[in-house]
Amino acid sequence: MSNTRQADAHGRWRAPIVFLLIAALFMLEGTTRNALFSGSWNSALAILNMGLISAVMALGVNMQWGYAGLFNTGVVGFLALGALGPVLVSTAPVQGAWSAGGLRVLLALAVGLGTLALATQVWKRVKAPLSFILIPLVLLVGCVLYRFLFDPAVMAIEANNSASAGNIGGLGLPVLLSWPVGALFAAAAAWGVGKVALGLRSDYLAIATLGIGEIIVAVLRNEEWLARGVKNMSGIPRPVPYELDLQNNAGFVAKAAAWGMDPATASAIWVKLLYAGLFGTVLLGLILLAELALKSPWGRMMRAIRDNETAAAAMGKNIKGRHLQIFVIGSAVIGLAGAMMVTLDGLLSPGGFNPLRYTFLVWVMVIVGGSGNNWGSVLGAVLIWFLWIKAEVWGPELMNLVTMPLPEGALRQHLLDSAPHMRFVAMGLTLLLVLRFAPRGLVPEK
Amino acid sequence: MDFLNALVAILNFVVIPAAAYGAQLALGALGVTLIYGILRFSNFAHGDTMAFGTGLVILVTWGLQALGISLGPLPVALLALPIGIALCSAFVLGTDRVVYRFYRKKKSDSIIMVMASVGVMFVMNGLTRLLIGVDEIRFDDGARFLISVQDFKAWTGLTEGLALRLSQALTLVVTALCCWALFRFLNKSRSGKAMRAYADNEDLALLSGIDPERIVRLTWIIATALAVTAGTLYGLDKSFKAFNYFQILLPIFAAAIVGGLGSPIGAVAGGFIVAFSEVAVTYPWKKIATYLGFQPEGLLQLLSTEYKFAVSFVILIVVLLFRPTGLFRGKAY
Amino acid sequence: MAEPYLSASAMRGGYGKADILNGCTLTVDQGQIAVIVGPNGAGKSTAMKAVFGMLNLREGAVKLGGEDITRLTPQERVHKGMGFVPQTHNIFPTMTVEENLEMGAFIRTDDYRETIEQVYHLFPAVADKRKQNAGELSGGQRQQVAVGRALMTKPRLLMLDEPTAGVSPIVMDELFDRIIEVARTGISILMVEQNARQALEIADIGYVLVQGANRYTDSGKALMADPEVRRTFLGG
Amino acid sequence: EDIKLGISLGLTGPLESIAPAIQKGAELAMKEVTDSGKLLDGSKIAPVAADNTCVDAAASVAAVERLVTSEGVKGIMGGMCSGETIASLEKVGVPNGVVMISPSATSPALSTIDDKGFFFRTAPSDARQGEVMADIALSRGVKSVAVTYTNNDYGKGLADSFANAYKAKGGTVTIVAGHDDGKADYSAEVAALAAAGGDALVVAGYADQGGSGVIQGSLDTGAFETFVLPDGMVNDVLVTKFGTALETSFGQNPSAEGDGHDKFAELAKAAGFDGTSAYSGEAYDAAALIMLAMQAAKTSDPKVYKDKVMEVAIAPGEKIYPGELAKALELIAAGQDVDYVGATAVELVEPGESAGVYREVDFKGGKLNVIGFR
Amino acid sequence: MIQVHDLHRHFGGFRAVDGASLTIETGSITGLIGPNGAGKSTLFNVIAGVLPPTSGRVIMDGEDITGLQPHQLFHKGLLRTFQLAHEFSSMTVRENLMMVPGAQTGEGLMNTWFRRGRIREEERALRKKADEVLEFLTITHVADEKAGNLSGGQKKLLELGRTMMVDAKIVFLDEVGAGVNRTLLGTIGDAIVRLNKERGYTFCVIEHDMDFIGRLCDPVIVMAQGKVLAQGSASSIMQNEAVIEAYLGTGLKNKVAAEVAEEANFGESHGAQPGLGAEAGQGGDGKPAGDL
Ligand SMILES: Nc1ncnc2c1ncn2[C@@H]1O[C@H](COP(=O)(O)OP(=O)(O)OP(=O)(O)O)[C@@H](O)[C@H]1O
Ligand SMILES: Nc1ncnc2c1ncn2[C@@H]1O[C@H](COP(=O)(O)OP(=O)(O)OP(=O)(O)O)[C@@H](O)[C@H]1O
Ligand SMILES: [Mg+2]
Ligand SMILES: [Mg+2]
Repeated sequence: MSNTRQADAHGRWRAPIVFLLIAALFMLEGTTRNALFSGSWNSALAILNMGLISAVMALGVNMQWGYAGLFNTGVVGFLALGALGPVLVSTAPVQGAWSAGGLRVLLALAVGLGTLALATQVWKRVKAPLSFILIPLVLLVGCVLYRFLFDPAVMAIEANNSASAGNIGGLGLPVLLSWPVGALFAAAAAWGVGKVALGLRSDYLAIATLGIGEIIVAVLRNEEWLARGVKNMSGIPRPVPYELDLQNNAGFVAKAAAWGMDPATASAIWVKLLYAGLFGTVLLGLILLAELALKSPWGRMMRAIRDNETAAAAMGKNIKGRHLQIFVIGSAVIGLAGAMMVTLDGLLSPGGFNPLRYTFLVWVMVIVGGSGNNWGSVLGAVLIWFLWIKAEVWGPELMNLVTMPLPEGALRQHLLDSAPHMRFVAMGLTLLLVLRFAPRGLVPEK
Repeated sequence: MDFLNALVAILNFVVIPAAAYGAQLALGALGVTLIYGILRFSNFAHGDTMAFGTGLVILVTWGLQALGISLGPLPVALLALPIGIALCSAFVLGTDRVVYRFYRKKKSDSIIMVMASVGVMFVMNGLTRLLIGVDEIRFDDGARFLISVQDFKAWTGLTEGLALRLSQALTLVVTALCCWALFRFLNKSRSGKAMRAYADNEDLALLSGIDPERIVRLTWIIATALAVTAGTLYGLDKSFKAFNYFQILLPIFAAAIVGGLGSPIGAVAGGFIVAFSEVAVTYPWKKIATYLGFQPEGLLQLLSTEYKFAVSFVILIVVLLFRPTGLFRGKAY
Repeated sequence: MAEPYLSASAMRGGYGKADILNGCTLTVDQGQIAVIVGPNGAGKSTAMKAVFGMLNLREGAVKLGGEDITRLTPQERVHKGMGFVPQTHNIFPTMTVEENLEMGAFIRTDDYRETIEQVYHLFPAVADKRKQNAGELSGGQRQQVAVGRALMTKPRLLMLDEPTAGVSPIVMDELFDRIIEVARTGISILMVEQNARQALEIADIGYVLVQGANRYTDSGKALMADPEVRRTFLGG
Repeated sequence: EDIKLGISLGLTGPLESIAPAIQKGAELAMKEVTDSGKLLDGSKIAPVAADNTCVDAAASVAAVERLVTSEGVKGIMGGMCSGETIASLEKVGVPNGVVMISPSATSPALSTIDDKGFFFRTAPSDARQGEVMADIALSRGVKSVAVTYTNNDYGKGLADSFANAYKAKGGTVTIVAGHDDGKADYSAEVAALAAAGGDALVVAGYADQGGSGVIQGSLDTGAFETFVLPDGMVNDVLVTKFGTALETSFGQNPSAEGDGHDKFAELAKAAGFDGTSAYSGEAYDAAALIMLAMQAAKTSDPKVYKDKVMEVAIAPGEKIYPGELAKALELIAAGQDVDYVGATAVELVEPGESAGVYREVDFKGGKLNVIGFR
Repeated sequence: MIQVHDLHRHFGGFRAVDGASLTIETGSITGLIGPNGAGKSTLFNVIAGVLPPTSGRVIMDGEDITGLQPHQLFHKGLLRTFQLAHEFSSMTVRENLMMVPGAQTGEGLMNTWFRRGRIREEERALRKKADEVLEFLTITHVADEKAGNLSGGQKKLLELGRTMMVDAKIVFLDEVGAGVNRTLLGTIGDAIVRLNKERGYTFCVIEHDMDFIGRLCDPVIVMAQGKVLAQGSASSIMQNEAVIEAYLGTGLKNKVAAEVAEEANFGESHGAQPGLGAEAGQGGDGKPAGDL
């Protein structure tokens, strides 16, 4: 607490300085070739693009944690739901999938949800001894009915051309349209989750959301009819041209030549720039909205709620309502990031949705950047992503450095062989160093 | 109707494995809960502390084996355990000195400590792999089974067999001992009470003449001892593989929280709940039903095993809904 | 006159850049009761913290029994025989009342059971709750536990920051009574009070602190008699 | 000329324990070629490894991006897992025109992907192996099985194709249950499999991952004694781990009819790693194919040599086994045809993936014994 | 008017509030006193919706408000302060006040994007109001300090200040006086009277300072062991034997007198020092202060 005044003094310059630092890192990555940087704009832009998406994720987490103190560790789940958006909206329809069982699946899902709704109603309306019989009964009947409808429909869909499809397929709509849909998926799930779990305090909410994230990912991995499960869904359409088309485009090749670049490099860079433009626009739009909200009474109310719920409730603030609101919005933003991510990857690979990478790394981004501060979390996201990727190179380099003075021999060989694992050490060390020198984040909340 | 066979089948496939796994989780959760309760943050590096410590134990074990030492039926690793704990504690105290102490002095938010522990996790993660590699390592010597399936069948003449591994029995016994000792320590001993006092109100603990750094050291040492013990038992029972120790972190946290963070009994209960829900909910009851005289058509499996982790989390969430701070009323900072 | 048992002289310091204490001086003799009064935010609690070493002083020195303890940590000061009840956060909420009291006796090596009984005798309300967590007590009961904890230390200098805030009149009487008794045994008492008139009544020396500096220093009686002091600081 | 070849593997992450042997396999081939001094008039091959984490598509793309645009590799031995391979192929390999040959990505999606001729794989096709495995099992009188698979595209695909083939041929599948690699405990899986029952347990997983965890659990609890093991499981790790406990178990993995596999194992042993580890041989073959194609195209330009990969891999021509790369280079330089067989009996079929000959093995006497070929 | 009917609140087996029934008349300043642990704060918490009652009902102006959420009660005009100050510690003191009024335009998320002008105006008005309150409480100089950094008494003042930010119907004050300088408490008392007279606020005040209670409150309700022990005017309460025994005690005066008889030091000034209670009685609004 005692250093607040000091922080204020530097406060206004923190964000620009960090921004410049990051910009410099990217410049180096783009231009210089040495042991640490690759000197390739392609590489720099590739990192930047995913960095921008990470920034959107971080923004979503920051809304939940930084504004309202909601400890959501189910990031990966909401991300995965958002990622479902492009698959269901924009991939090509699968021949025969809907007729095989699409409607029956929808019906089954409706029955499932209806059962849950009915059970909650019973729980609310019916008094104790009777409800103990009724609820299991409702659940049992609902479950049987659900399985009765669901299982054969799913079998039919999955049997439909199972090697290369086996899912219900998409609608073939433009992929940009799927981004808000992805956000909507995540928001809908967040609403349900929030209704149930938001009463929990800090770490308990954390584990509940962690579980929910795991559940969502488990569903995505195992429900093949939905998006092919672990068999991966590739070929998701792009909002930008394909490199090869550009390379075959005479006009483009001529322009590239004018810039003194070979067509392959030029096309790759151009495509990445287009992506960066798209992602950047989304990000800036979100930041603008978030900043406006945060700097007004709404933001003040959120901080008050985060600070002291009991007092805020006594001052007339509807804690549950506000928590739900921000939880849904934050999750929607995370879902949006998920949709953007699969669009960039061109691939939905649920096997890769692991909490370390998509939940905790995002948390690291937010905290290192400065929770509660939009710019902080965004800059933190880009920086941490950069480090995460570069640790792949820096780790082994670090090992080279360490083993330099060692004599040739088994030990040195063992260490050199283990060099890839220095990735973690390098990442850990940078994280610790950043936290050490900016314990409240790079751009702390004022 | 073959009640005995049904019982044995359940014991063999559900109760014994789940109990052993639950005990391993419980030991891990005890450490997590202790650090949470006293140092007030969720230590993400706990899984890797287990891995690192176990790595050390394995190295020592190899050394002892090379010297020709053997404990008869018991694994030599038990002998190596104290040494491993000592070495690992030294390392962990080192991390406290260079990492956590800084934030403690600054009274940083606990989330900062959590993130620092993520950093430590990464570092330990790498170091463990440098130390002992990524391969699967088996280091249990001594007897493998207390009761083996073949023996059991021969004794009883039942069609179902029952196996009890030494490592499982060992795990259960050690967990019970650790839990009891920790409980006694926290509630009865002067140091234990001082630890709780420190957890409750750091400044006031200072005013009572309690040395906070000593408390912190003690906490780390106990938590590390628990972690290394858990890791070693787990490694003896299954096998050692650095990556798995990171994966076990999630169920450990789940266990600690469902029981109530900061509550030792809660951690133990939580461990068993998580383990049993994983095993029991996905268990197909067909065989049991058959023994009991029914002829079910399907497998009678509630959910497929791919969802086992999800199931344990569903149970956890349901528990939390009815008991928002865990079964044994943990803390929520 | 010999050097007072506690002398904190010309203390200057604060939390951030601005000083809260501006040359505040406090002394207490063996067996004396010293009372600090003053408006809210005057720096009374800050002065207490400074004396106890919980605040870095920019200037000034703290001496206890003739020994300079300015550089000692709070914990070392506890071992030198100082006891302190802070104004807020002065109990261990998830420990039972009894354990709270035991923690007060943490540095004692003798048998403290008798002292516990004395405290229970003093505060019968908390005696009934000895097995209950202190965090579940009412405001006034907490305050009683807090004071009880400090008494358990058997200090030679007892520092109390508003011990009677939120305490019912009957208990407050008991408390002041006990404080006098304690002082009799040669223990020095330094306390901050907003129930200033009752406190000054029993005070050997009173300090009126305003903006981190001594405004008036006199015997309790004399301060009570000063109409200016009464009007501005003691509520008429 | 100094030619750089990329190796993109999940050196960290869930499959980190099998990655080193794969990397070594590829490097072994590269070293062999470099030492021979026969590639493109004495070119040297320098391997550059990148860590693609196996599960994180973005990280994989970044790593491969680095290999291509910064290191300037002329070809890549990788990726490792299917999802990550698809991403890096679509986003880096194809746009930049770099050949990628994966030793281990087995997803059917990669068969149909629009790779513009830049992608090949030496890994066997799951569909084919499923058939073979079903035949072997039935021929040994195993009439009902429980199936467990590692929950990724490889395991799932293989399990599906096996189950379908097995059922079509008259066998009974009692349960098909997935297991996740790197998990703490497999009691639940073992319990479920045991309850479902069967003459044998098919384990479509990895030998040093969850696969062996499930086997261990099954053996300990007496749930199963016989295991049917596909390529991911058939290797010496399993033998050292379980020894005689696998007396009745059997399996198959793709291997040359002849001594390719054993030769490679010897070479590997001499180089100090385990050549029987999963996909190590495939990696050797993938790297060898890249270099032989270069030789055949007389250039290291991937856009040119990509068209030669199939040519060197299939008959007609002189059969080439591990350790004979120098000979192959000479033959190609002399304008003669070669048929690369390598460690895993590479037989590429359109669109550039291994058709696979399988050898049937069992584990009698605590050893891995070859029974025959299919 | 608030009516509490046979209210119970138990913690496990312990009956913190054990069948309390009482009425707070509209327009009154009702005092609530009682020994530590009598159940006063618990009663407040139940009325204010923080704790659900074990049984019993709370009626406000004829409407059953039992079990309503705190924020709903706030919008019905029921405000309360906390015994242990509940400030928003990482917000500035001024923000602590400005966040209080409900129905701010700027609290709607959409409005923050589309109705900036209106928000700006409202904020200006709010800020002015907050500054007035700060001025009144003599804490203007810490307006931009984080509330967590306030002194104990200042937090108490802030607690009170929040209730002054909106027009309330009824305000529950839980020991606003504890830790507050007595001179300032006098001013606060004046303000309470003024709010009561001029704006028609109803107050219910828990306080252990009998001067304060005596000066302000009519009627005074005494609680002990979760039940209402006595009720009446301040003066009658202070003479009530049961209340004296349970709560007030026989007064410090006698004891000090006894002490000073032995102690020469104290002896001299004793004569000059009248009883504290008498003093207070005169300082207040002239009511006899009873035995204290
Ligand atoms: N959460 C709780 N659990 C158990 N007992 C409680 C809890 N909260 C309060 N109590 C008990 O209820 C009784 C009444 O407490 P309450 O806070 O209402 O007293 P009070 O009248 O406000 O006292 P004070 O004047 O000291 O503030 C006390 O004996 C207290 O120990
Ligand atoms: N932790 C802190 N950080 C910054 N400023 C503080 C802190 N604690 C107190 N202050 C400021 O120091 C000043 C003096 O505070 P202190 O607590 O000493 O007052 P006090 O005299 O004890 O008042 P009270 O009678 O209200 O308890 C106040 O203006 C307060 O705002
Ligand atoms: Mg104070
Ligand atoms: Mg109270």
